[in-house]
Amino acid sequence: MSPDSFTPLSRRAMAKRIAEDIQDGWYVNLGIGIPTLVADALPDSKDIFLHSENGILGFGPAPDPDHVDPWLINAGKQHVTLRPGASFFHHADSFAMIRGGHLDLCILGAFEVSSDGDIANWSTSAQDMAPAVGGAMDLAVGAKRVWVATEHTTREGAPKLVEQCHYPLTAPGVVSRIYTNLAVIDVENGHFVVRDMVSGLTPEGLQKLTGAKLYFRENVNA
Amino acid sequence: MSPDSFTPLSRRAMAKRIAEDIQDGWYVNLGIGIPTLVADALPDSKDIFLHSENGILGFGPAPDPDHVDPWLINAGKQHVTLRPGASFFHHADSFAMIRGGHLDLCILGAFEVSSDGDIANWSTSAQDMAPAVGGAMDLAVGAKRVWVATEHTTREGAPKLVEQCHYPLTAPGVVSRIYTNLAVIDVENGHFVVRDMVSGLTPEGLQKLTGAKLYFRENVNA
Amino acid sequence: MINKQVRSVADALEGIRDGSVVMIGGFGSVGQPDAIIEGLIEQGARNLTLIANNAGSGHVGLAKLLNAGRVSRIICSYPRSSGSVVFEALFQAGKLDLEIVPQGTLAERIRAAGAGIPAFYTPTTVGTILAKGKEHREFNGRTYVLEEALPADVALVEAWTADQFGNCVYRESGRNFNAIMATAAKLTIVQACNMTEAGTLDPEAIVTPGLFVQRIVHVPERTLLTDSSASAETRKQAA
Amino acid sequence: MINKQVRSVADALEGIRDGSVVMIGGFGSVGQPDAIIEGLIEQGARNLTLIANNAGSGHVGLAKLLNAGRVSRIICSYPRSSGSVVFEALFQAGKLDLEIVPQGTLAERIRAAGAGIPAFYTPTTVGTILAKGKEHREFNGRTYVLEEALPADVALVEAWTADQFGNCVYRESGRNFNAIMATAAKLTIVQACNMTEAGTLDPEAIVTPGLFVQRIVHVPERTLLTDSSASAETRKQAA
Repeated sequence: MSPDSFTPLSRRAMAKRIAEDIQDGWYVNLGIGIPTLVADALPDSKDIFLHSENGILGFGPAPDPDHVDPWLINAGKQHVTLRPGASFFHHADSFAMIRGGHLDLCILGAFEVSSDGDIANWSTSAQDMAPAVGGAMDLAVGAKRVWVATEHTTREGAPKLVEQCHYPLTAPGVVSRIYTNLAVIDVENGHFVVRDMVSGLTPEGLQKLTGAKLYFRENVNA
Repeated sequence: MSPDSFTPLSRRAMAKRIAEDIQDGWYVNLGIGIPTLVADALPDSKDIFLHSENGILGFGPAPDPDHVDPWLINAGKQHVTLRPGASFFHHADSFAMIRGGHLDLCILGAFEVSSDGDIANWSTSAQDMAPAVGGAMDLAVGAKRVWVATEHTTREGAPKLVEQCHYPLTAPGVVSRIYTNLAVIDVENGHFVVRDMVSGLTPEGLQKLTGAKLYFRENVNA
Repeated sequence: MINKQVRSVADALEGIRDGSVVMIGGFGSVGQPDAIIEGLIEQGARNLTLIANNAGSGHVGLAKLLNAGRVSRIICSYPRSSGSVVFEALFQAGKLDLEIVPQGTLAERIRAAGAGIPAFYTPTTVGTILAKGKEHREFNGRTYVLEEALPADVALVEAWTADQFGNCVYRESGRNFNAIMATAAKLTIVQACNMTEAGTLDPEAIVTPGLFVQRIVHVPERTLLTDSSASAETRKQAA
Repeated sequence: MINKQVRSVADALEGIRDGSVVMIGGFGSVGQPDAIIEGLIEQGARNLTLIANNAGSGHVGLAKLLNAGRVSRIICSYPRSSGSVVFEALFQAGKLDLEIVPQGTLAERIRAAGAGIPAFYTPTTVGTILAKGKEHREFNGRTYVLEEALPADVALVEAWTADQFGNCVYRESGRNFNAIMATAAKLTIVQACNMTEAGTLDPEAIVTPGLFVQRIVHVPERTLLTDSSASAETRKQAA
């Protein structure tokens, strides 16, 4: 069996791939990391409303360096722009939107995701006494859909898609889809179901890099 | 013993008497009835901020009939005016102010007040299955001070200041002062303590019209 | 591009089912979404549960909806007032269930529903007959009662100005229950006195961000009456 | 007439006692009340409990207050970030108690304190180590945890513009925790970039009505830095 020959997606390409699947009119919160890049990848042809925990609905891509507004940052503390129809509110109202189920989608980074849809993305050890949780737990339980955007494995090659998370959970059973640099995978009834892979990668090749059994849609493009 | 010779205060005079005791800078909610009249009796020399349950802070007296703004009503559904520095908010924020203890004073009408500070002002019978409570219970438990403005007796002459309320309570133990058309009475440690009476009325005369024992301050003007 | 404005009151109310829980904004006649209340009567849904501050006055608006026999239950703080003749008659005849909720508790229960809070404790009603049967609990030496969130299937809301994304501002005391009800229903329908282009409302002053709103119908104000008790029917017309 | 503006940062902070619970607004560097944080260091109160979203960055603002040894306990959602060197050192040395609270729960607990709600239920943290020891309860088939209100003795808040009655508006993402902390403390102290006459702010756009505010100090913005990580010390000066 010859080794697979494939090129993993860049972080920007992952963001673009995710942006394609976001529907016109959705209200979306983007976590820190790869998800943040989605803001710059959204097509102009859709009205997608980006929400930030710190009280913005309707922000846009990063400003050009000469037009930075220092009062306008997202939850990752990066400068952003405003789109027509944007609004500001305080933190309690912002999380009322999140917890109240008013966001169509939240995209989070992750250390691990399990085939039950558990996500661990805030603390790398139960012994860490000062982990930074931020808004991750509220987003994970509040949004109508939770998608994860992550490299398929750690830098050391260990799988991040697993049968059971070893890191402390952010929330159990909430993730419905995972976008990695190798594949797009749905979480359905306790299974990872592959809907899309980078070209040149075989099902066996992807399975080797994954810590739980993969199922494949009939029409998956490999 | 000759009968007392005195003139009860008019409703307007009661409102004026109450207005004298409201301190500069207080945030005040006025209940329906006599309390509402206080809005028109406040002196220009003080900044007193009137709060209305339906989302106004800083309203002023009734408008003259030619300058009515139909969008500007108080909780009694009467047209009011706005003072400089006023603001609008929604019902949840309005009652957050009330319940959160941010109002210095609330003035309520009452059917009965007990010497323990219990107030009954919303329902005339436990058998009434459709009484209108409105915001009375929230105001009674939320404001820093609750004053009552009421006639001293019912039209039939029955005392409204009593040992124990017979009507369903609005809240127990919250009233600290009562302004009637005959007297100003503090509620202290389970006692009615008279601080002020209309001239010509004797302590004995006031006691006869009251359903609980009265105590008198040394310097009470009778 | 997204445009939540629909062409008529009828379009705005499409699909509301029998048995729905319907919130109706307004306080007194200010901020009452008269045109869509009228539209709901024509739409025909029955066996409704209404959540509103009061139970209608005279024979228009809420009272007309009650009178048409469409409401089986009402949750409000102030059912009885001088003009609540329709409510009185139905209630006396046993044709209407009633739940009395203090106004602040009503507002907070609605806000909780919109904010994903299933229940909270409040001091209001402790020591009164309205606390009967409620769970009591002490925090820091004071007693409170447990109250649950009050969500709805549909919210009927009046706004002063809306844009096509559903961003809304209200006018003066018209904000009242409208702004919180907009957050607490699966389907929020806004009757807007004015429409504007997205981007023209001040982002700092938007009260209801568009994510809470599903449908908007433009109902221009015809005349501003100075008598708040006058019939609302003469005031609005669907655009 | 009422005027809540005081003449100096020192006047604004007068009387804050050792052992106080102090809320500090801001998110990132936006909306941080830098001048009154600096003033609090000079004021000298010790053994403080801080409530803030994070635990400071670099060696200015919150971090400087921590470094001065004034804080014994901190309640926040995001203590650790690339610049949180002072926090790290103190925490490792056992000189700082920490309570980690999810950001939304932190916001809601603050809001609850301001709204007279002693406790509420939330789905956040269920099934995680942060729910350990918390009361769990089911409502309509879903499990929630009980969270209590988080009040403070003092709130330090930055506003964009304030009037003499204490009405405040914020600027863009500077509203964040400031607007809710203003409601949750016995003493709310506002650092305002701009002062205006009462009656000039739009009543529809006031975010913090004056009843929540006790003292205001005017701290004009000197320069708007475009690097949000730059020292806040160079940005503000007390007027």
